[in-house]
Amino acid sequence: MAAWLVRRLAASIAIVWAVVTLTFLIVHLAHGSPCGQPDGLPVSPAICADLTRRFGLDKPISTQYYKYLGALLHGDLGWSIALQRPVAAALAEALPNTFALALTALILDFALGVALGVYQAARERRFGDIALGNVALFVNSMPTFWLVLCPQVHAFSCVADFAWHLTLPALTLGLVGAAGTARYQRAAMLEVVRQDFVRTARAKGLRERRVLLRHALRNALLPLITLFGLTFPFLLTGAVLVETVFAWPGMGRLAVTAILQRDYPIVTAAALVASVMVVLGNLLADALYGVADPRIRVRAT
Amino acid sequence: MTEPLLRVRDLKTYFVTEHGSGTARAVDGVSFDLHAGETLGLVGESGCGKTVTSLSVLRLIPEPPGHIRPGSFIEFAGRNLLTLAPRELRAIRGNQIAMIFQEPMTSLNPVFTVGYQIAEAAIVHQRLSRRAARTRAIEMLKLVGIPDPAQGVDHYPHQMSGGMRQRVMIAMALVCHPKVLIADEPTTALDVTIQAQILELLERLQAELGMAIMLITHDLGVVAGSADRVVVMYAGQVVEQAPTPELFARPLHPYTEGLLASVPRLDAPPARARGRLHGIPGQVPAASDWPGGCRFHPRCPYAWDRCRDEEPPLLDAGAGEPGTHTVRCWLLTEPQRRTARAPLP
Amino acid sequence: MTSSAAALVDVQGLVKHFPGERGAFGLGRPRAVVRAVDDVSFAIASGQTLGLVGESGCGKSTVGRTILRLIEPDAGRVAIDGVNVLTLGGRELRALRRRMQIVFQDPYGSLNPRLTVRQTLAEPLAIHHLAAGADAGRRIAALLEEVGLDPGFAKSYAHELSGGQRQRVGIARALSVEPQFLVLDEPVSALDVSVQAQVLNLLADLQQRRRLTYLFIAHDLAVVKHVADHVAVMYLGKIVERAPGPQLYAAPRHPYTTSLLSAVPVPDPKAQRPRIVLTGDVPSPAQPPPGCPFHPRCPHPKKDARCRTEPPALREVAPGQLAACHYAEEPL
Amino acid sequence: ARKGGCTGDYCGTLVIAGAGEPDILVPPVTSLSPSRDVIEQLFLKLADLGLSGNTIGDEDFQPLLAERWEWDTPTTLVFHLDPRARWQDGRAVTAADVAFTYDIYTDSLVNSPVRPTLRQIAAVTTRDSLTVVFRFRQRYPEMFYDAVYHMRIMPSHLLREVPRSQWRTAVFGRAPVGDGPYRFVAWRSGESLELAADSTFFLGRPHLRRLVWRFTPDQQVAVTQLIAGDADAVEVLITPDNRDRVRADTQLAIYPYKGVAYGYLWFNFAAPGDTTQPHPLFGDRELRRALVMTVDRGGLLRNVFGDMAKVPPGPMSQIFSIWDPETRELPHDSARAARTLTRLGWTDSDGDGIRDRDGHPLAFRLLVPTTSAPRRQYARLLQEQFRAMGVDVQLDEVDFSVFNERAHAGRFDAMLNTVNTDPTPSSGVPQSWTRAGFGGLNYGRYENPAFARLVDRAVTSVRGRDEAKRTWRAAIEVLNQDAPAIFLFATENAAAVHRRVADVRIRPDSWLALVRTWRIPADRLTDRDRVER
Amino acid sequence: MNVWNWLAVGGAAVLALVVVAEIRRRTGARASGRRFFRHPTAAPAVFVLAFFVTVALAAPLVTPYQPYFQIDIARLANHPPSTQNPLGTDPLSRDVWSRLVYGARISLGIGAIAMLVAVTTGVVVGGVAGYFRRWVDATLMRLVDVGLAMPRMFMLLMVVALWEHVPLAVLVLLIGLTGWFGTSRLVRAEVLSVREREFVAAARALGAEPGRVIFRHVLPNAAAPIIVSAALGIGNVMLLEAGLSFLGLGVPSPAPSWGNMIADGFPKMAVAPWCATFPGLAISLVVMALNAVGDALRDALDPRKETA
Ligand SMILES: Nc1ncnc2c1ncn2[C@@H]1O[C@H](COP(=O)(O)OP(=O)(O)OP(=O)(O)O)[C@@H](O)[C@H]1O
Ligand SMILES: Nc1ncnc2c1ncn2[C@@H]1O[C@H](COP(=O)(O)OP(=O)(O)OP(=O)(O)O)[C@@H](O)[C@H]1O
Ligand SMILES: [Mg+2]
Ligand SMILES: [Mg+2]
Repeated sequence: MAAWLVRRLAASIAIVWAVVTLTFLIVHLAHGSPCGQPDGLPVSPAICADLTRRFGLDKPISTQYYKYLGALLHGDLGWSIALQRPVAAALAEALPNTFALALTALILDFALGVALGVYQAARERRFGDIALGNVALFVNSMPTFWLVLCPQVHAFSCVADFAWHLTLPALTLGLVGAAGTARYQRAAMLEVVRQDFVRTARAKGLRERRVLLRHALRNALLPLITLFGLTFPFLLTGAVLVETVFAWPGMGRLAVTAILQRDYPIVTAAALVASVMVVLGNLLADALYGVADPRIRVRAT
Repeated sequence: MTEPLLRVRDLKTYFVTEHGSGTARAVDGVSFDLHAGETLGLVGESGCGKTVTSLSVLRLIPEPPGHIRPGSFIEFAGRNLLTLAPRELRAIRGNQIAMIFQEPMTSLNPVFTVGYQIAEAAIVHQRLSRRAARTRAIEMLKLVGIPDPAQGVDHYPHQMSGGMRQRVMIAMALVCHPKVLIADEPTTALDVTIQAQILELLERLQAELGMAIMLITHDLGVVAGSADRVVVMYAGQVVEQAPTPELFARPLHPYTEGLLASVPRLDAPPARARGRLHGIPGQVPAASDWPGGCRFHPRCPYAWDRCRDEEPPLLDAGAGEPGTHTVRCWLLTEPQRRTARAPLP
Repeated sequence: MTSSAAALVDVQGLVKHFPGERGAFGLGRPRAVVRAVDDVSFAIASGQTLGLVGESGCGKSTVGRTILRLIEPDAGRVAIDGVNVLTLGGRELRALRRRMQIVFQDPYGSLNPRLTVRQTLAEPLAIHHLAAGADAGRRIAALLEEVGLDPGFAKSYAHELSGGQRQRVGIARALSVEPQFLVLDEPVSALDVSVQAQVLNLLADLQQRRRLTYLFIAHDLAVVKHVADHVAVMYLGKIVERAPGPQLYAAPRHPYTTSLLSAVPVPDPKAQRPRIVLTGDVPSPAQPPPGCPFHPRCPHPKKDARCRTEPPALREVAPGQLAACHYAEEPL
Repeated sequence: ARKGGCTGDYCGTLVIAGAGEPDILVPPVTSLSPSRDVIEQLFLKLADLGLSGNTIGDEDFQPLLAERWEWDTPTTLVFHLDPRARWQDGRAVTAADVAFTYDIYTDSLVNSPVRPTLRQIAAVTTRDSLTVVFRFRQRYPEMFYDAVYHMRIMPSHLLREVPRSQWRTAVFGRAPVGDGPYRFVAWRSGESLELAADSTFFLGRPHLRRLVWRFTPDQQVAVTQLIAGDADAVEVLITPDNRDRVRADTQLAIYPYKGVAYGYLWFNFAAPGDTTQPHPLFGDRELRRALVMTVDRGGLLRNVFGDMAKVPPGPMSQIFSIWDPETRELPHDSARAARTLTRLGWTDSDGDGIRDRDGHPLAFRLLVPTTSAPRRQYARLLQEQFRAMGVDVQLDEVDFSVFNERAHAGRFDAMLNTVNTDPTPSSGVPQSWTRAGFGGLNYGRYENPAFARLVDRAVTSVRGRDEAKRTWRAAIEVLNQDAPAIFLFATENAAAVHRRVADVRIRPDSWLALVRTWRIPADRLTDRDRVER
Repeated sequence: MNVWNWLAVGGAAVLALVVVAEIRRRTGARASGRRFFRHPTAAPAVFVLAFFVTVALAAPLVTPYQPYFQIDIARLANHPPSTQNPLGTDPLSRDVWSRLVYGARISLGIGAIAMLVAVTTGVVVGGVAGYFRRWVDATLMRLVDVGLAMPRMFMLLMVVALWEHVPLAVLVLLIGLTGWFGTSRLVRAEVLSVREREFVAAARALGAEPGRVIFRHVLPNAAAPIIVSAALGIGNVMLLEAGLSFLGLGVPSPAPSWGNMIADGFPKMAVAPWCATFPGLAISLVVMALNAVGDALRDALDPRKETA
């Protein structure tokens, strides 16, 4: 088990390293001057030279890369040019927001998705299934930012607090996610329901509810764990559009703004966070698999 | 004769296939009795409706696409299972009538311990506490001969071999001491040596617990060794039904005859050992289009016009009491046609 | 019948060990090596059938496939008509494949679902440049006829055929290159008895007509008895007994063979045979027991410490009959 | 929000929604208008412009930090600081702070954007702790304006240690300590910024207790938030659509005022990225004139702004006193433009709809900031109008910061620029349109000595407003004939503010300049106003 | 819009209907075809796709204007739908219907081409990894891990934003090249499982060389999930393009894509909802249709569904 964990961690670190390197390359191959200021004011040559030196842009790219990696190893993510503050501080501000959003959306996504999927599977090919299936398909087929238009148009009157501002983006993300999850869950349920052990459970004289929710669902949740592992990092970093539209100050928006503003240190840091999240998501999914699926649990120990 | 424990009359289970190829008449008018304490063998080739028959008894047919036709009748302990409310039906399932399936690999839920799965029926039907259920599960495992049951109870199915899993299935079925055990090809997926173990176990348990067993199989050898009576099915119907020794000594339906002749036999005299086998020509037709008349007539060496046109009823072969040996074949009315052709040595 | 000069197929010391796969993501711990085939030797004379029986997972299919080099063996020698199959290069091997073919157990899995029967049968003809165009059409029709199928089936896809029909197509495909030697890997296990009888008859006819040599793999001793001249019994990757058919069935020397035979159900309620019920399961070939691999389940009354420690060699215990048991002279 | 909380006259909370976020809250180094809005409440000037907007002389100016001033000589100006003025850390505001501030503003390392406007001030010295003396190089109409309008006094005791080259990244800039009516509370990046009233402010306690800026992706969303009740005020409505939306809401009031912005398509006279070479197309005056005549500026204006802007007769905003619709310009005359182009050799020889000459298509790229919806719309309209003339225009729509960086580096063919002007053209116009602005704000590197001379005269030596106006008009007409740009719009502003806010007064040059006098009567307080922090 | 345009639109609808009927007739003989149309929304979905493809191909016939033509910027901007402009005009007084139709060319084109790039790359990489296994597999799959560890949108944004003036062709290529990681995993898994099937062994036993084995036996049988993922992938690409456009980094003006139409219309939602609504609906409809077709294909290509 320990050896397995060590290997997994090593592989994960390798992936993160590769992503960071790739991002670093993309960013630095396209690098412009740091002397442009957000307000577009002329910067005196002295300051420009100072900035160039401070960011080490006069050195060859390999030197810059080693310096960056070195700093990274010491937990130093660099200094944001556009925000004029440490990258770590900007991330520290954005990450909790994103976590709040992602967690809410995730809960909504999976709670609703699983419930709908199970319901649909239980009523396969009947009205409820087909109607919900089409609604889910529709929601799933909408560009996320398009879904957003509805609340944008019909101005909601409300108190301006955190919880409320969380509601709309979380609802949007959660709903779109739930629509996908439901389709997934339905398919998984139908796959499981056809299996022999479900028949065994019925033959024991169990209630249909117990058959579905205990015997079938436990198995149908397994493939969903993979989905969870994929969704989790996506919500953290991929919710770019929703965060942008709702002006939600999270990672996604931070990353997009940084990209648009050519704020390289933030871009690289965001890529780092993103890849860490993906890797974590995979690890989490694997761990969950172990918990949920005895076939894997036993093998791993 | 005593009252049968389970009486199946004119059971018809059809499947509506969705894409226009019609209705599959998987089970089409099956009748038989199962008496307390006996072992009834149900044999026939793949697709002849054995599984559907057994599932129909517990109303486990997936609906849709399947449905049991009105007019069918399955009586258990004086009650028609087909008209029972779901709640009452559940009280019988797993409690009075239990079932084990062909595939021990897939018939167990991979995410629960075998102990839990064994005990679940007892928890539901007898309201056992968790502790008591666990003790019961251990007892059952001991009963079916799992070494070290106290440990085995916490194992997951994938940690067990095929033979052990089938034992677990049996333990699971027997946990409430049912009156009837339906075993749908319980040994088909297993090796011969393991098959022998399982058959032996079933025999022992029947002697100990005294339940009736409906043993479904396609292997005539298994039936010969284990069953008291045999029902032979073909194309959704019972074609012959007799006590085991009678059937093997005097197979009357040409299909039964053919089946027996198809089997390569270990006890064949060396002279016959490498000769040709006498298979049945042709193949089982699809359930959605059984031939008219006698369903076996296209493959039957004796068939004549009547077989094509008229569906034979189950006729009494007249051995012992009426109903002891019945056959669905016109040959019974015109026995001379059999000798006239004499297709078999 | 050790490597006799007349043998068409001669297998010597065949070994195949599967390395344990790693777990998830190629990162798990490698699992133990599976000794699927462990020093197997036999020979089959031209026109004869060797039956290879044993329980599931004992390595029968692996033997069949390594002979055809569908799996690369780890050691051993396989000669077809004196040519060592295992040392051939790609091109020569492909040429040799005209002489040896295989028919599989699974009638569903062994036909490409995307091809019609005609395409399936035309492929080998094309590969070996045997026929093309109308000529190929004629040969395909003849082949179908030979395996007892209406040539009208040429247009069908595999899923439109019944199990027996598929198996016939599989046989026709193997025959299309006119081989001398066929590996039949449980060709009838998946079929109903009535169909099984048809296919067995077909195989017997073909063998006679074309003077084919068979390696017939099966787990059903009754079937093997019916088709094989010689029988080899495998247990955990090793041959434990080998003898001419009648001799083996009449007087098995290895306790495993004896128990196996006694476990086969006989369709005769009057038959009163002593049934030996083995205890325990087949051990995994990844962790074979030391000594005689059969000893944990062995019902032999003389089983002793020697059986647990010293692996018995396969030796001639009666004329023409080999068995790997320390007490083969005192059968059950 | 619970009931209770703050009650009375000093409770209001004003949530201001708008696109854009401050960069840094250090007056000398920022010129972003969101920064300036916030800074205005934190840091005081010595004196400020009156509601009349008159920049000439000192009569119309209002005292702030300086309670009074006098002229010792025509070029010596003495300010007396208000002894009550305090920094928010408790220290008194002193003359030394003023001298320090001047030093910072004129330091080339700090490189303040307003440094050029201070070039007529020769020195700033202290006489005692509350008296400061400004000495000018010469006498000119707007000398008092220059002395007070551009500089906000900085706390020397907090900032003296900050190296001059690092003012742009000073930590102070994200947690400033000021002397104004409001003090800094919190700034959440990408989200909001909050100020709280300084109840001890020496010029009177502000009525509004809290000012909150909420940053929105664009103006459209800002208006949506306003209508949704998430915000109380929006600086400008910009388009008729927005105005109509606001008008439909009875909770909101619209306050029109003169716009300070004008927008134009700027031709780059130098090759993109290389200021030593002339631009391959726009070096040609005839070509530029043809392009100007191609564009139907009135049509474009109506499409984008409806009646909420005017076509400017040159580089000017409506707030300028020199605004004169009679100024001579090039007409919209596409036939003439087409003839000119053809005469110059630009014809569509390969039939692809785009004119070409010597195998080069008549094509250029137009730099547009994505953050400005009106400019993006203009860009697309222009693109089509030029296409119809056989000129291929590709858009470079980039983020605002990138826009600025490229503009400053001269990496563009043409750009759609908007300028927020001072109340007077005197410093802005020379900086954008004469050699003085090279390397500075004159991104297009236009220069014409005749124009420069006229401007100089208008700024330094005219007497009276009429003469100034005449001179300016002559200068602008010279510029217009050179066609260095296509002057597209000069905005007319309208702020929208919630009706519960009373006493809303807006000074056109800086809409929140008077916000400390705005108030929300006690009987109109909402939950948002009452909430305790 | 004139009479001829209306007639042409009607013609396109009829043609689409005919296409559906024809496909149905041709595939009806096969079980997979029947399974396909058994899916409740398969037929409408095919109709929607056929319709959009038809009008896109016949764009000049069904539209009254060029997509970038500004009819009258002062008076005909933001006009609601009318008989002249059936979907209204946008803020720049361009005909929304004309843009929608020409936009279909671009959006569907981007979807199809990018998907083609992605699927081709994915099939090649996945096939190679699955067939050769060992170190080739290990190396390629690590690469895929890295690719999957980077959110696609993020990667695209980075490249598109940092390198200015990305031409449409390159954009499409980029979208394609960032979209094959999942496919290659899928293909690899499928190849690994198919190559263990007995007919592959049979083909090898017959002396078939690796090329024949891969292309005739392995890949065709691994195709089902690939086709399904491609169908779903086109929709994803369209949504991705829309997202990029929304951030101002998609198809450059004045070329219309549904994505940039929404992006442009988005700020005008309150006053001219038709500008963003119709392209939004078009995307939803097409993506939905593609999803439905994907689902139906999944059923159709999975013979196990026959007994269901
Ligand atoms: N769910 C179903 N949908 C449609 N047809 C079905 C279904 N289940 C069974 N059938 C049909 O019913 C017929 C009888 O099937 P059944 O499973 O009872 O056969 P069996 O005798 O048990 O065969 P086997 O030996 O293969 O288990 C088959 O021909 C099959 O086509
Ligand atoms: N490709 C492989 N990789 C790893 N192990 C394998 C592989 N193929 C077979 N084995 C293992 O080798 C052993 C022998 O397998 P083989 O298929 O030869 O048995 P068999 O006797 O044919 O069994 P069956 O009767 O089930 O077909 C089994 O334990 C099996 O798990
Ligand atoms: Mg069955
Ligand atoms: Mg095998």
